[in-house]
Amino acid sequence: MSGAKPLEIIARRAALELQDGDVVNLGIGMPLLVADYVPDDIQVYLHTENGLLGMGPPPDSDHVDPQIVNAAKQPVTERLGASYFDSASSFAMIRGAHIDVAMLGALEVDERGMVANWTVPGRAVLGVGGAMDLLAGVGKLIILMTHRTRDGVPKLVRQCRFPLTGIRPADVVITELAVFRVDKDGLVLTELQPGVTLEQVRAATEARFRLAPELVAAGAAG
Amino acid sequence: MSGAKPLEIIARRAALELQDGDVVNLGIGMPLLVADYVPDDIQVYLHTENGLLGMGPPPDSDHVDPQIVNAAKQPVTERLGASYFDSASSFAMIRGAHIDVAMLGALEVDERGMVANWTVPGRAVLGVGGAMDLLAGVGKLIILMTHRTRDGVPKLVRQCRFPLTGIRPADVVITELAVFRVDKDGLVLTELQPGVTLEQVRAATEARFRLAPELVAAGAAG
Amino acid sequence: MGNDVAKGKRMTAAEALARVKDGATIMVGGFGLVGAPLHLIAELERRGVKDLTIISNNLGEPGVGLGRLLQLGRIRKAIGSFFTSNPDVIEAYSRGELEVELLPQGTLAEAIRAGGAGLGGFYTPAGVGTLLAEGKEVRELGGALYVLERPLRADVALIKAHKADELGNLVYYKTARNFNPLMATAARWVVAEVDEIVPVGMLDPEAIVTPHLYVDAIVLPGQASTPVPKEASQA
Amino acid sequence: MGNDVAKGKRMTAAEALARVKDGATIMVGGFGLVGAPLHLIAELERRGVKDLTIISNNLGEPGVGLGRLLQLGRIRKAIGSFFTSNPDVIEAYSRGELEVELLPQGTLAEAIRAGGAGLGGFYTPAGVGTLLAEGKEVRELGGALYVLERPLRADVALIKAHKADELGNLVYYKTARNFNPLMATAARWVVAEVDEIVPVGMLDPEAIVTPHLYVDAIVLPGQASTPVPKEASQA
Repeated sequence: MSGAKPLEIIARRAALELQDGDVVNLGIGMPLLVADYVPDDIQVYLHTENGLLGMGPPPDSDHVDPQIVNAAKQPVTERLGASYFDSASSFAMIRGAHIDVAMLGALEVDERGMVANWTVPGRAVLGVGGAMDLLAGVGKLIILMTHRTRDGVPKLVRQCRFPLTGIRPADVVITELAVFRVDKDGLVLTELQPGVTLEQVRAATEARFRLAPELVAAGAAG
Repeated sequence: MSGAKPLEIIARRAALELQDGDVVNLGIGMPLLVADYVPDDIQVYLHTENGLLGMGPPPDSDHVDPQIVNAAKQPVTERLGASYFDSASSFAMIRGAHIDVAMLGALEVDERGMVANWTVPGRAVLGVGGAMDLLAGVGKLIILMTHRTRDGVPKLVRQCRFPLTGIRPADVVITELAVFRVDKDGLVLTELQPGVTLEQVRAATEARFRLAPELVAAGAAG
Repeated sequence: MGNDVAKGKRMTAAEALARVKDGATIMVGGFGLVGAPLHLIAELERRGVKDLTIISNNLGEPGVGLGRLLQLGRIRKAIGSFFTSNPDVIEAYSRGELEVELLPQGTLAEAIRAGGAGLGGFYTPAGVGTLLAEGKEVRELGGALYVLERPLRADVALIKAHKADELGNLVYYKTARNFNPLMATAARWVVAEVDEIVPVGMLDPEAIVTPHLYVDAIVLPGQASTPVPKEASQA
Repeated sequence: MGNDVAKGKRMTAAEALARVKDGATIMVGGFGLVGAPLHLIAELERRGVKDLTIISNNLGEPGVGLGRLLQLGRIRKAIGSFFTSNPDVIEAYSRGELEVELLPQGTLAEAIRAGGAGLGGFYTPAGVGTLLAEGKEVRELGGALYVLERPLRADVALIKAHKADELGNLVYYKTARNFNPLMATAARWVVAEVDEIVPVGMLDPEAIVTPHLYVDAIVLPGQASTPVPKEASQA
């Protein structure tokens, strides 16, 4: 493992999933970091569910417009070609699969790729935001999360203990240790982050997963 | 009966149903004439379901913009304060009861106030337009029609022979002979057009109807 | 449905909210405080109405906007999508003083739109298989599962727009638009707090977001003839 | 979902419609001929595709717009709200050459919107108790009766807008807007015929009606590199 921080490793790798022309929703929190790592040779368009397509980076402190915010209510900017719309129109884009990619955080992902990212058991259910709409609707669902909790508990689990966000599985899960794709049979480990061994991933993962052919060929299984 | 044409009598009387500030949909055909008779001292706002609030009169031939049309696809104009919107937004206004008054033509109205105004029996059903949405949704539904067909057949009938446009009754029916209101028990004759006698109305009407108290008091029943 | 008054939609906040009674269901625009009608909320506070059901994405921040009404105990029930950003909501809920109905954000928006559009309900994929679908009809349509959601309507909607013309046509500003145009369609009495009122004809007919038929009252806070008490004006 | 191509959405009509195959379901904007993409329809004719299902409010006029495709026998089925203005539809239907699915105009609009918005269906009061509700689920919700209507989607949408920017953001012109913005959301491949293409940044972000994510191809007819045959260009 390199000296980079886990979140930076995750965001950097996640940015490589983007293709030229993609319309992308980065949810709130850590995935917003991905915007800083989008390769220079591609153009992506950021959608924020509170009603803006064409979101730009946070403004410097002299140019804050408090009425231009992202889904986390933080000030952002507007890029050339941006447009504003109401919340029903914004979620029509989301549910209707007009957003190519969403990158969301998660509390847990199970071995079928099911995602829990909106609440914890036993606590009053008082907030969900756009999590369920995004999960149900976007074209490609990429989950970004640390491989374990701060207490070292694996977040890739056999079955989620936390309430699910929906019945649609993630397409890709990216952690600071590895990249998994999800197919109809569940998680497939496709890539180890630089310097990470398969043993490290196994030790940090509760969910069962298969190895992608390219990883086997590269000898990771050894 | 005065020397005025039936359609003019109907349109002139219908205009008196309008109140200052009303948003009004005049459908297609004869009710469009009502716009010519709106009293000078009130302001109404015409909605046309193809996507315009604030419709003005037809342009003179030098000022036709073929892309500003009414629901009958005839050229119209735009008044100050007008707005344009898509068809879903336009019908949201209609179904959501945001249109105060619709004035529509009809083939038949039955004695409960049910309306048949979109197709005839036995013919292929190939056109409905906005008739059913308007009937189901507008605030006040006023039907304008001649009292009988050209062949002298009453159009206010016991039960419609023509397919119904919906299950919502008209609020008011205006013909060249009389004005009826509809309450939970059915048609109530509230007014005779100038020069028309109750006997003339009875002779031209198949539907059963009651007399409004004011008509009885005025001696029309004699 | 601002149809009973052709002219004279311009009012003070006090006039516009005179009809709001205890127990009213009120939609309040805004995403957090962005696009929230803060002056109208302050007037609600001043009027002292209580037992309110509030339909809004959030309940403001502690002591600010709707959060102020919450602190004062005026809100009986909240319908929205994200209340955890205001710790007072969690407290009031856990003390049993606040009822909460939580909807996915897209469902909240769509339900308000459906209320305004005269629809009886709609099927959405959001929430299927989750705690938020419990007790709701889930149905397979065209090979996928959907939850039946019902329209939302209110007695009053308090919204924030950027500009109004004298007829009540509205345009919005940036991401302050959010739920405001939807709520304008879904209440019996719709009050718009605006930054500016312009003469009829000054708004581009192609760019009007809320046509005037949806708006009953326009309030320009700077012109309020009713003094707002100090503690409220901090909101 | 014009997402696979960041740039280069500008195409000739021939390029934009190259993927349209026999048997395709195609949404076509317009209210009658107002806001109908006549150049794209002419290109459909030129391509000779047949067995089409057309979703459009009308089928043009005799020999004009979609009416031309009908005369040529290219349309197998029409889904819309008002076909009686074109006598050719009545004839083709009575000869058994055309299948027709009729919807109330508001239901047609809402069904297209639902298709674009990822909804599984909606309940509308329009049509309850009529011939058009026969065979459909009718249900009481909140004390009133509603018909369940299903979303509409298409392989291709052909729409007419006024201006596009190079990204594909669109604005419309007057009552030529009608079904066009809705259809832009509800097809796998969306082609916009426009009067003008402007640089990115020239359209007001508050006034854009169709954000670029809905648009796959922009066609400026004057710049078509493909010659249109004479009989088609009359449309």
